[in-house]
Amino acid sequence: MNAEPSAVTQVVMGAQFWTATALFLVAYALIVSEKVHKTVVAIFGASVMIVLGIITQEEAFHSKDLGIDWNVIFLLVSMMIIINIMKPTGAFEYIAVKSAKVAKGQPFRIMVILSVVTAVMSAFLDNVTTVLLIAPVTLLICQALELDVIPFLLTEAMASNIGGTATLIGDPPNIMIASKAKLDFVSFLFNLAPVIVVILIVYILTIKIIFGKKLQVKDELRQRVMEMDERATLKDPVLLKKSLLVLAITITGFMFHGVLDLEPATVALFGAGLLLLISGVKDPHHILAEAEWATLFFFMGLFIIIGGVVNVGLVKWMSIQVLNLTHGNLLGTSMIVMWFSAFASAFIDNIPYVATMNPLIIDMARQLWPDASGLALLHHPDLMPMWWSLALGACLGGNGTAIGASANVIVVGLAEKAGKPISFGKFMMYGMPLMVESVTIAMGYVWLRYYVFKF
Amino acid sequence: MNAEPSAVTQVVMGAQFWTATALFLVAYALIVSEKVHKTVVAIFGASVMIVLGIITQEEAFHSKDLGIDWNVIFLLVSMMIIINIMKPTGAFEYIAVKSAKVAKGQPFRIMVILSVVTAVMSAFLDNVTTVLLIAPVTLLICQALELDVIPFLLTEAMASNIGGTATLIGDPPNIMIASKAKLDFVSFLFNLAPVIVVILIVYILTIKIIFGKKLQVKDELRQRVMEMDERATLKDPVLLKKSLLVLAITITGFMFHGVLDLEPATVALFGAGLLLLISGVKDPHHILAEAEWATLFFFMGLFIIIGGVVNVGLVKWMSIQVLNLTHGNLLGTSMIVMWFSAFASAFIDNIPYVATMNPLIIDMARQLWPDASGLALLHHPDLMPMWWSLALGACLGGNGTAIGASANVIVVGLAEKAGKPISFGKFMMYGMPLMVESVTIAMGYVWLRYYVFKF
Amino acid sequence: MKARNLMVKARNLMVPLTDYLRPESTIKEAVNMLRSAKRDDERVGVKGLPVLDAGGKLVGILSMGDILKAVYPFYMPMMNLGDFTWDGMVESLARQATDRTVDNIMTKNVITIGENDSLMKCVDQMIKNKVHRLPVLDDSNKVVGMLYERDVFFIIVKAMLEEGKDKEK
Amino acid sequence: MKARNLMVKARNLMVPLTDYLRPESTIKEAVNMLRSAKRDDERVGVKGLPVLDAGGKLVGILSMGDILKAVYPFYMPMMNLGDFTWDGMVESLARQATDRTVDNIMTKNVITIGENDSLMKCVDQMIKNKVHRLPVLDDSNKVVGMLYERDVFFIIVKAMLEEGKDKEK
Repeated sequence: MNAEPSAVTQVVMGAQFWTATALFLVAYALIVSEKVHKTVVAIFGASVMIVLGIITQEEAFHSKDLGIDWNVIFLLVSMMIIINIMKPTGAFEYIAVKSAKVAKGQPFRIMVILSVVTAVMSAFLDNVTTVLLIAPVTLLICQALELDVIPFLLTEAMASNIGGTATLIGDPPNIMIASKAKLDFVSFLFNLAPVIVVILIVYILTIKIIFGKKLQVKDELRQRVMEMDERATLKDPVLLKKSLLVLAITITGFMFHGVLDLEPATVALFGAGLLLLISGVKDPHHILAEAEWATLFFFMGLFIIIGGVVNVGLVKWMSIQVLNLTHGNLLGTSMIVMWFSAFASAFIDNIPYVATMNPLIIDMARQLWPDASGLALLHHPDLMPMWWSLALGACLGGNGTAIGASANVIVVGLAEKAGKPISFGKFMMYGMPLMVESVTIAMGYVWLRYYVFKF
Repeated sequence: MNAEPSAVTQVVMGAQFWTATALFLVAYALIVSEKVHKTVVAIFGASVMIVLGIITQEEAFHSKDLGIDWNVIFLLVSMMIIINIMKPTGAFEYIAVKSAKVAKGQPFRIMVILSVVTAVMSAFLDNVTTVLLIAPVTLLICQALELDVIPFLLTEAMASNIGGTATLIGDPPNIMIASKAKLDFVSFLFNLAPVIVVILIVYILTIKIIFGKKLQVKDELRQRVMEMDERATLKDPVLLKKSLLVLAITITGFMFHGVLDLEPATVALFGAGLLLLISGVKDPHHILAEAEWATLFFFMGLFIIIGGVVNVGLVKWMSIQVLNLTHGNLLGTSMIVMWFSAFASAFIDNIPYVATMNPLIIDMARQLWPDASGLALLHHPDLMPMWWSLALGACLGGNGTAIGASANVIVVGLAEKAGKPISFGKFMMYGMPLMVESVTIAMGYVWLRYYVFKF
Repeated sequence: MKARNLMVKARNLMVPLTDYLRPESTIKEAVNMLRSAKRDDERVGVKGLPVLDAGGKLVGILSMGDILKAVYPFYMPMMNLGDFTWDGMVESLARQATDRTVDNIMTKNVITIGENDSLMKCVDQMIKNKVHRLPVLDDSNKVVGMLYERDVFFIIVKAMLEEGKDKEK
Repeated sequence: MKARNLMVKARNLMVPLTDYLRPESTIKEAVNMLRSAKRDDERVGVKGLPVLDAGGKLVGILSMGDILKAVYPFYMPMMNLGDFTWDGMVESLARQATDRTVDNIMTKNVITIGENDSLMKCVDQMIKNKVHRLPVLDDSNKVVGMLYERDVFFIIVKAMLEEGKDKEK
C-alpha cells in the first residue's frame, strides 16, 4: 500500500504554483508574526488569490471543496447568535456561582468543578465563548477568597481545550474536519468523547498534584462565596426558558442530524432563527453585529487562500511528500499526524493548520486509493483513524503554549489585566507536560482502538 | 413566438409545492406587515425551507442559482467596509458643506446641488448610506438658514433612488440583476445611465416648479453657511488620501471588471482588503461589525426562500402565467414588467421583489427559447430590454411611496425626529407623480432604444 | 460585623428623597428645582433629580446632561458637524426648547439600585451604565433616596486615606 | 455682533486654569487636589482636573469617575456580577489602590476644545463623548482653562429664562 512516486509528476510547478505558494507563505508568516491583524491578512490574501485568477470567485464563494465552507461559517455564526441572545439571561453567571457553592467554597473543589463545567460547556459551545463566560466569575470568586487566580484560569483554559475536542461542534477544527470529511455528530461523540473523558480524569488528577496542596482559604472568606445568591442573576426567566428550549432543540438536532439527513449548520441556523423569532428581538442588527466577525472573516479568507494552494497543487505535492516519508504505513502516518498536529497547533493557530491538513489528508487518500471517491474515499476504514488523529492532535495540541489556542490567549490577557501576567514560559511549563500527557493517552487510544482491537 | 401552454404540465403541484408556496406567502406577509423584523422572518423562513428539505443546505449555501448569491453579499459587505473606514475622514461632511457654499447659500441652488451630489454618490454607494451621509448636513444647513427641511429631505431621497439606478452597484436590485443575468458594470452604465441623466434633469425642472418659489432666506442667515469652513472637518488627511486612492482603484476596477474577467464582488473585496491593510486598522472587528448585518442576513434568507420556491416550480408556474397573459408579446411584456415593477416596488421592498423576478424572467426566457442556455439565454437580444425594464421599474418605483425605498424610510424617520413628520399621504403626493413621470420617461426610452431604433 | 455592614449598603449612603420632579413640569420649573434642591446640609443645587408621577412611581430622571441634550439637535452626533456650528446656535435652540415638558426630555430608562444593595453593586451600576446618580428603591419599588457618585467617591477616599484604621469604625 | 460673540466662545465660558495634576502624583495627592480645587469664587472642589506633564503638555484628565474605575475590577463589566459582591469589597479594593499613581488611572484619551470654538461645538463634544468637562486649548495646544457642563447649562438656562432679552447683552 505504498504511494506511487510517479504521482509526483502530476503537480505542475509553474508560475501560478509559485505565486500561490508565495502568497500562502507570506500570509502565514504575517499571521504568525502578528504584524498585521490576521483577519486583514486573510481578507486581503484571499482577494489577491481571486484577482490573480489562482482561484475563481465562483470557486471561492460557491465551491464547498475549494472555497468558503459555509457549513462551518453558518454553524459558528448561528451558535454565536444563540449565545448572544442567551447571555443577558444570567444563566452562565448562575452556573458558575452555583458551581462554586456546590464546591462549598473549597478552593480545589471549585477548581475541579469549574474545570469540568468548562470542559462540558466547551463541548457544546465555542471554547473562547466558554472561557469568556466562566473566567469573569472565576476572577470574582478568587477575589472573594483572596486566592491567586492564575491556577484557576490556566486549568479552565486547558479544560476548555480538552472538552472542546469531544464533539463535532466543540472546537473549530472539529467543525472543519466534520464538514470536509462528511462526518456526523454521533461519530465524533462515539470516537472522541470516550478518550476525552479519560484524558479529563487524568488531567484532574494531575492538577490535584500540581495545585492541590497550595490552595487554602479562611472560613470567613468562604462565607462570602456561600452568601452569593445565584438566583439573583436570573433577571429574565421568560427569555431563559425560551433559550433553554432552543438550546435543547438544537443539541437534540445535533444528536440526530445524521439520521435526519440535515447538516449541523442547518440545525444551528434553525435554532438561531427560532430563538430570534420567539425571543421577540426588536432589532436583530445588534445581535448579528455582536457575532465575532473578525474570526468569521478570518475563516472565510483562509478557506479561499487554502483553496488557491489546493488549486495549484501545492497541497497535493505536500501530501505526496508525507506519504514518501511514511512509506504509506498508516499507523505510522496516523501517529505522525497526531504528534505533528499537536506540536504544530501548540505554536500556530490550529484553524489555518487544519484548513491546510484537511485537503492534504484527502489528497493523501486519493494517492492511496485512486479508485475510491466520494464517501467511499472520505470514510475509507483505513482513513478514519487519520481524521481522529488530526482532531485529537490539533485540538489537544492547543494546550502546549500560551498561543496554542484562542482560549489560552484570552486567559493570558485576563491574567495580565488582573495584574498577574502569565509569561510564555510559565504557561508552557504547565501546558506542555499536560499536553504531552493528553496526546500520549490519545495516541494509546487510537492505537488500541483502531489498530489493535479495530472497533 | 408564443409560449406553449403544454409547459404548464411540467410543474408538479405536490405537497412540497404547497408547503413552499405557503412558507413564501407567510414570509412575505410577515415582512409587509412589519409584525416581525424582516431579517428574523428571512433567517427563520430560510432555515425552515432547509429543514423541510425543500432546498438542500448545499444548494442554499453553495449554489449561486438556487441559494445565496455571494457575489451580491460580498459586493455589499465590501462596499460597507470601505465606507465605514472612510467615514471618519470627514470627506462626506466636506462634500456636503462645500456644495452648500458653491450654491452661495441660496436655498434652491443648495437643493439642486445636494440632489445632484446625492444622485451621483448613490450611483456608487448604497442609497441608504448616501442619504445618511448627506441628510445630517442638510438638516444642519436648513437649521442655519431657518428653512423647512422637508423639501430638502424629500428631494434628496428621490434623487438617491434615481441616481442609484444608473449603475450596477448603485442599488441592490441592480446588483442582483447583474449577478443573475451576468451583466457587467459597463453594460449597466451604457444602457441605464443615459436615461437616468434625462430623468434627473426633468426631475430637477419639476422640483423647481414645486419648491422653487417658496425658498427665500435673509442674507445674514446665508452668511452662517458661507462662514462654515469645510476644511475643518478633514481631520485625518492621510487616511483620506488612502481612502480616495482605494475608492479610485475600486471604481476603476468596476469599469474594467468585464474586460479583466473579474466579478464586481472580487473588485470590491480587493478594495476592502487593501483599505483594511493600508489604513492600518488595529481591530477589524468593529469595522466588520458595523456592516449592516441585519440587511445582509435579510438578503441571505431571502435568496434561500426564493431558491425554495424556484425548486418546487412556483416561479416557473408564475412565469407561465405572465406569458399566457402577454401572449409572448415582448414589448408588451417589457412594459408590463416595468410598470408592474414600479408599482410593486412602491409598496413592497424591491429586494424580495427582484429576488423573485430574476428567476421568473429566466424561467420565462426558458419557455420562450427552450433551445438556448447559458449566456446565449441570459443575454438573448430579445431578453435584454426585460432586464433593463426590471431594473428601471424596480429602482425608480421606490419613489412612489414613503415605504417604497429604504432611503425614503430613512428620511421619513429623520423628518419625524426633527419634529416635522411626513405622512404617508404627503410623501405620496410628491412621490407618486414624480415616479410616474420618471417611469414614463424610462418607458419611452426602452421603447425607442430597444424596439424602434434597436441599438 | 453588623455595625460595619450598616455603613456599606446603598441605604446608608443615600440622601433621603426630598426633592423630585413631575413629568408635566416645564423645563423652567425643572431648572429652578435643580438649582434650589438641597443635597445635603452644606451644599445647594444638584445635577439631577428623579421624576415621579402623581402616584409616586419613578418614571424618569432628569439631569443637567438631559437639558443639554434637549437643545442638542438629534442629527449632530450622526456625523462630525461640530465645526459647522455658529455663534448663538445653543441660545437660539434653548429658547425654542423652553416650552417642552420634563417627560419630553428626561431619561426614561432609569438605572436604579435597591436600598440593601452593596456598595460595589452601586459602583457596578454607575460605571456600566455611565450614570452619576442612582435612585434608591425600597422593597416595594418606591424611591426612598438618591445615591450620588460623589458620596461613593468619599467612601473610597476615606478607605484610601485612612488605610488600616478601617476596623475601628 | 462682536460684543455678543464674546459671550459664546469656549474661552469666554471657561474657568482659567489654576489647578492641575501631575502624572506621577499618588491617588491620595490627587484626591486632596480635587477636594480643594477652586472652581469659581463661590464654590470649592471639582469633579475633574487635567493632568499636565512637566513640560505643561496635557497627558490626561482625572475625574471622580476615574477614581471609581480605579477600584472597580476590570472583570465586573464582562458579565452581570453586581449581585455577587460582598460588603466591604469597595473599601478593600480602595485600600489596595492607594499607591497607584495618577497616570495609571487617568483617562488618557482627553476630549478637548479650542478656545475659539463655538458653544455648540462644546455641547457636541460633551454629548458625543459623554464627558462633563473639557480642557480648553489655545492655538499652541496649551491648556488655558476648563469648560464645565454646569456652566454651559447655566447659559442654556439663561437663554430659556430670559427669552427675548438676549439682544440687550
